[in-house]
Amino acid sequence: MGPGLYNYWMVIVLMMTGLYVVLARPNLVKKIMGVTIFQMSVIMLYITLGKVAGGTAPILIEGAEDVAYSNPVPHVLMLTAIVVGIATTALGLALAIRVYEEFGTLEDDEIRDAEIADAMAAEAGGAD
Amino acid sequence: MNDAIGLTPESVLLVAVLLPLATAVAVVAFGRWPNLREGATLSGGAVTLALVAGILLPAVRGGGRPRIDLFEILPGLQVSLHGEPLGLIFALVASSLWIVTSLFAVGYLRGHHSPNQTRFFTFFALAIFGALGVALSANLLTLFLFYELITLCTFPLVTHDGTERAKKAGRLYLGLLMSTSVGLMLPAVIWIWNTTGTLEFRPGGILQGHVAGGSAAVLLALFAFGTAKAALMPVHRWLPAAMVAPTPVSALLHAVAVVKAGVFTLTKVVVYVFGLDLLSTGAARPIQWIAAFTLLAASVVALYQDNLKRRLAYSTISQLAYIVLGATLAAPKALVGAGLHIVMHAFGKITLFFCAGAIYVHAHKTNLRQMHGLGRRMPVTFMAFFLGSLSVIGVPPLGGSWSKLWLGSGAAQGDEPWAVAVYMLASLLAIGYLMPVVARGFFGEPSPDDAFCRDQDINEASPLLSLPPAFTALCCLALFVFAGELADFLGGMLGAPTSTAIGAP
Amino acid sequence: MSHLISIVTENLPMLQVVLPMLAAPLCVVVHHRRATWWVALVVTWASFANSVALARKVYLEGPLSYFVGGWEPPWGIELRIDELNAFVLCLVSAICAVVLIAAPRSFDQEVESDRHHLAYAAFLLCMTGLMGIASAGDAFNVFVFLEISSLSSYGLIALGPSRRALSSALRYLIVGTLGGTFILLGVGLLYMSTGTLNLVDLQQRIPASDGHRTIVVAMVCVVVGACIKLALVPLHGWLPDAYTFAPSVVTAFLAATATKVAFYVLARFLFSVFGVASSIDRFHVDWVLLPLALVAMVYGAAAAIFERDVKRMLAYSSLSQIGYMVVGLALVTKSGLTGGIVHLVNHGLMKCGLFLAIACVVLRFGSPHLGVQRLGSTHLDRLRGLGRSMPWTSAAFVLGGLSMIGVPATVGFVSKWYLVLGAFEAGKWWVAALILFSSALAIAYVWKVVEVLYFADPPRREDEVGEAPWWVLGPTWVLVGASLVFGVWTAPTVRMASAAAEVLLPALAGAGP
Amino acid sequence: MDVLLFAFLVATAVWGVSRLRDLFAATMMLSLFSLLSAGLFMVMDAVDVAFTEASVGAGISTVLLLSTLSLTHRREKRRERRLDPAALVLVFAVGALLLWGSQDMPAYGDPQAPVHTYMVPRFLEQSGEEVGPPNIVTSVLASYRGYDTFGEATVVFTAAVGALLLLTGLRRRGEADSREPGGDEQGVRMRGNVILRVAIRPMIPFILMFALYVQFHGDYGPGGGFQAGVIFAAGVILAALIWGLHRVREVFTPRALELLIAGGILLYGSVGVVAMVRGGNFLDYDTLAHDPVHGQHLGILLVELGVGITVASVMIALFLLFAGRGRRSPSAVESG
Repeated sequence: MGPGLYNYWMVIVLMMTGLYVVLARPNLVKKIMGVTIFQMSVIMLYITLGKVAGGTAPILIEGAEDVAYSNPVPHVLMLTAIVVGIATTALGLALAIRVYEEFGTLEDDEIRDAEIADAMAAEAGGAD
Repeated sequence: MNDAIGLTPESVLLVAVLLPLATAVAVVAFGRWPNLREGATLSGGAVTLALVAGILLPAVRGGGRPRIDLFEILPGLQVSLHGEPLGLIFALVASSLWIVTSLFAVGYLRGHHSPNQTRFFTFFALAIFGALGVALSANLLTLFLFYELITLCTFPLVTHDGTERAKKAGRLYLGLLMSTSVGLMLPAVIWIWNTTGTLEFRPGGILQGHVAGGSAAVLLALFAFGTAKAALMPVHRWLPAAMVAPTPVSALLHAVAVVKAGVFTLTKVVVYVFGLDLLSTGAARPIQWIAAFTLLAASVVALYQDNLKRRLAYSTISQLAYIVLGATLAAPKALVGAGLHIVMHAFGKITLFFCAGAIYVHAHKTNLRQMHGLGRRMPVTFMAFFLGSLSVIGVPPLGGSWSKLWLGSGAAQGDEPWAVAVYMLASLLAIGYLMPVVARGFFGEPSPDDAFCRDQDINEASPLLSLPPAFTALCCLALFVFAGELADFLGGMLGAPTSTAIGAP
Repeated sequence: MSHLISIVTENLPMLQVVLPMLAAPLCVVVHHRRATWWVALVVTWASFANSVALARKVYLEGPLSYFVGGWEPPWGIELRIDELNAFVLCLVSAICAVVLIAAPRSFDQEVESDRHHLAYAAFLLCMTGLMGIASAGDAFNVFVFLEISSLSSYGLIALGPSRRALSSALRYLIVGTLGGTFILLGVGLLYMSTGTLNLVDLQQRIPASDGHRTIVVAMVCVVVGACIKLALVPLHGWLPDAYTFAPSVVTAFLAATATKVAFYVLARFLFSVFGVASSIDRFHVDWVLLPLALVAMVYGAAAAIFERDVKRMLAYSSLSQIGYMVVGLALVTKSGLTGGIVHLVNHGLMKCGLFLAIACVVLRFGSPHLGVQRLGSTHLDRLRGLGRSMPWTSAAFVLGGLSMIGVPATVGFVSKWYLVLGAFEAGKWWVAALILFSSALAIAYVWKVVEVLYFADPPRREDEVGEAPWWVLGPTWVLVGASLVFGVWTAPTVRMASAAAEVLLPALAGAGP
Repeated sequence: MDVLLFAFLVATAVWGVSRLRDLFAATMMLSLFSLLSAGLFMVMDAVDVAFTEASVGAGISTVLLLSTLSLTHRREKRRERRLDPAALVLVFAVGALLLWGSQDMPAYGDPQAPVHTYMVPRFLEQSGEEVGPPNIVTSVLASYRGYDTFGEATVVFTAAVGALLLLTGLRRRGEADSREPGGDEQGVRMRGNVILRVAIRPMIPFILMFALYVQFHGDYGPGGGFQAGVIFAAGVILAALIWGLHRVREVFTPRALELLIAGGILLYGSVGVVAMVRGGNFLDYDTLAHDPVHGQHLGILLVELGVGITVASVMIALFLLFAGRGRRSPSAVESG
């Protein structure tokens, strides 16, 4: 195990945290936050692998020779990923607002109870 | 004349199969005018029969094997039709009995004021379409296609009454037939395709040299149980259940299309896919035993049935096992016997069902114990029943005697004396379950409260109900005379055109 | 004019993505309810024509490569169309084109009228995403378009008339985003170990680092991500609710396309990118996928039997059918793959037809602004005796159901034929047995509906309803008809599928039919 | 430096977001998390990404989360069990797998890693001549991988379409919209706070100017359409907080926003289509002018503008949708 893997490990810890929040917390807004952390950790992974030791930001310096630039490709990709992330968050929150308006709660288990009640009402309504 | 209207045997194959389909369309179109509708059915049947008997039969008899490829359903696999003796016999049975059964059905359904008659005749014609397709199919895939078509098209017939019982029976019927064909027969077909690369029916079989004895036994078992229409125990249960259907449907199931398609498929597969050489190695042994067991067990069960149609249903199961056993004995004579028995049993059994239907419509009786003395009121019906019974039992001078003789001597030829014993025993049992009906009808003393049977006036069912059984009963007599020619003709499927080659019994 | 034609023919791979991609904002600009529909209709049919032309070209001339922006790969983004994705593109655009005809009637009933233009935009965006994934030659591009299709499908599902549509959509969003992020992670790990994002390039650079642990983890991530979108058991949780509560046409559209494209991603990565040598021979992904697929196949069918809501029943049946496709993939034989790929199209056709038949029923029974109390318009009891009052709808359902069972002369039979053949080729007869067992279960759930349609009395006389409008019935019959036609005239689908299978399994080319 | 930042990040994520039950506090922690990661990106030379993350994570997403919370509950429900064992097992399995896989990863900063030796050299050496802008991120983003960026803009557009589908018009199915136009509490509340108004109001023109600078300076330094759009939207949001939502709505009517959102995408797409019509491939800017470099310059300018327009209008629309949606009275919740 090389010494240069510290960043990856930290990313993995963050990833696990995000995943845990999504899986274990019943609040749907909290789950969305967990998804955000999960996505952020993946973004960090990309940015980590774009770094070149002793490098500088990939903006060409006029006339300078022998400048080590960090890899711009992960940056480009992650700009897109961040945008995708905020788009997902926005849509998720919009849905959360609507769910709250209809169900009066954002706790997943309480919503499930309400859904079961709906299903039973539908069964009664459909069978008449 | 044939050339004048451009009908080669090849094109007749296609036309004969498609005619029932066209008939079904015509029936739907004429649904509002019952007489026109029935006219369509009858004329469709007549033309089909004329084509099969008039053009195909002579061609095949002359040694021709017409064949037509229609379209490629899977790459390398065609939907094709061909004419060969066994299939032609089945096609003849199906198309001739279609007419008779339709006549009977007209009487039965109108006598009963049954609803949905158009649906009935439509699906009836479609079932015949399936049966002719099975009969004339040139490869396993085509056969499977039409086999499934029969199942689907007979389902609305079985559930014709729409009652809870009918629905239950329909569920069992469809569930058992389809799950076995999809679950057992289809993998067998694909297995064969995978190992041999062909699904064509060829004289001598296609499996020889491709599968070992053990695999052949498994394959045969897949076919035997996969064709649940052949009603081998324990996949026979749909047959008694389907007795809730109207009697013309029972006739269709038992004589014309369904069960015959089952045993026909098995026989055809034995002859043209496995080949006799492969099966004579003992691969067929397990199925022989199961068939023998079914043969006897169904006969015994039949003895204890009071409901006439149920009794006949178990009798059918037993008679089908005759054919299965004969086919799997893989002796040339037994195979001819199996083919003959398809015909003989069809005519015998349809007579019995027609009679049961006539009794039900006319006298509203379904159970044996109600029939004391009934024969004296309905002599034509009961005479027909008597003749049909004798043919099913196998008594000369009726057609059934020949097929049983061929089957028995085939068993002897294959050096399987136990099979001969089984056949004999089953025939005795058949006397036991069929003769009481006749005896009670003619000689039984009606119970005091049974006003119908106590009435001494002869009061036969309407001609549409009583003439069809009389006609088929006479056919049973006639078949006794023509059995030799039929056997000659059937011998052709083994590659030997005359009975001398296989030795007449 | 000829200049225009040459522009179109040179940009075929690009146009099918760009057309819906630009039509979506155009819909928002146009705003008028019916006008947007016309825009969407014209564009989907144009891209359908485009896909067919493209497939023809690929079939005749071999794989096509298109450099977006004129930059050659690996620096630029490539669109790469071979036999496999040409086939998928045809399916997706065909389904979009047909479903869109039925959409206005269904949207009129289930979606408030002031947002139809947005609904059509979302529909087109979803199509864009799916077409984009299927045509992408770049791993990161797959992720971007996956998110376009996912986000729009969440929005579309949430439009469903019941409030449960919202909660289902939100749950799907959370799970689906996890799936997308797993794919992003997998792509990142691949990029980390190879330095490229181009799929063909990856394929060439991965063997050099065979046995590399990072590659293994990347494979796990991509497979997990794709399986979430594919709804393979046990990652299927989102699917039944989402399909049940989405608007009827949306269900028909998504059921026929979204999971199919996810299947494409799975197949593409496992076979083309990682390669059989790595994914199957070395790491035995099939050992995991095959049992899961078999469980999915049987579980989905069994659950469908006990379901009383027809739409939900079809959703469970989809789980089962997804199992079939993955079985075909996990068998790793030519016939198996052909079966899986041909089932991708076949199942798309028949399931879309079935869901549209259900849309017909909903049109007759549902009402706008359904509250909780008016739920259950797809409940089995609602279908009682419909065979009489809605004969065409019922007949379409029966034919689609027969295809689902796999009756010969329907497309379902063709798929099953190849899957079972593949199982025999792989020497796994027990797989064949399970496939057929699951088909037998399909008889049970299809027939349950058929009985209710034809052999049950309508609950009340005043519930007597008429046939659905032809605007919905027509597309239903087009799809059902297609599933019969391609069940008999199998040459186009099977040829394309086996060509696609050869793309995935080049080593086995020439073997099999 | 990055060691320290990572430690902070983990702390905020684990303690802040996952443990805190107060969702407002968790949102703040998430915002802090974003700021920290922006710092981390800065350290790792990803200036553009850092810029974006700061404006998105700490800015827009916080605003959206807070608006959501103001419309829903601010506290998570208290529960008996504190840890979910099944989830823990799954999470640790994933973690273990990733750790195992990390052993073959190239060391951090290793210039010999495959990502640095393949594909990149051309960007570093030739993008100046082939495309033009000294900011290589801009070249790759807008030109080499312009299709991805088009996809990215479409994702934003998709989110807007989805949010509009969900949040316009009716509050609840079958229920009339009871919201009164212009009656937004937050604007009113903010109006009372003199200090904030005095402090922020003069900033707004500068923020909008800065947005334009970022938009057109993306070639030379960090920045570009996306960042500019977000900053522009932030300026408008601040304006909304000071003068009230209704004033902003007067300028950005729903229809105008729809047109802007779609217009940006159409601008981007039409650049691509024009390239096709002029005989190139989709988004091939070389064809836009007689001189390829000139064409590249024009193309990048236009597509960045398209992204900027779409992003700004989407962000404004999202804010208006979220913040302008009055909270429902609890009685309505009960009756549902």
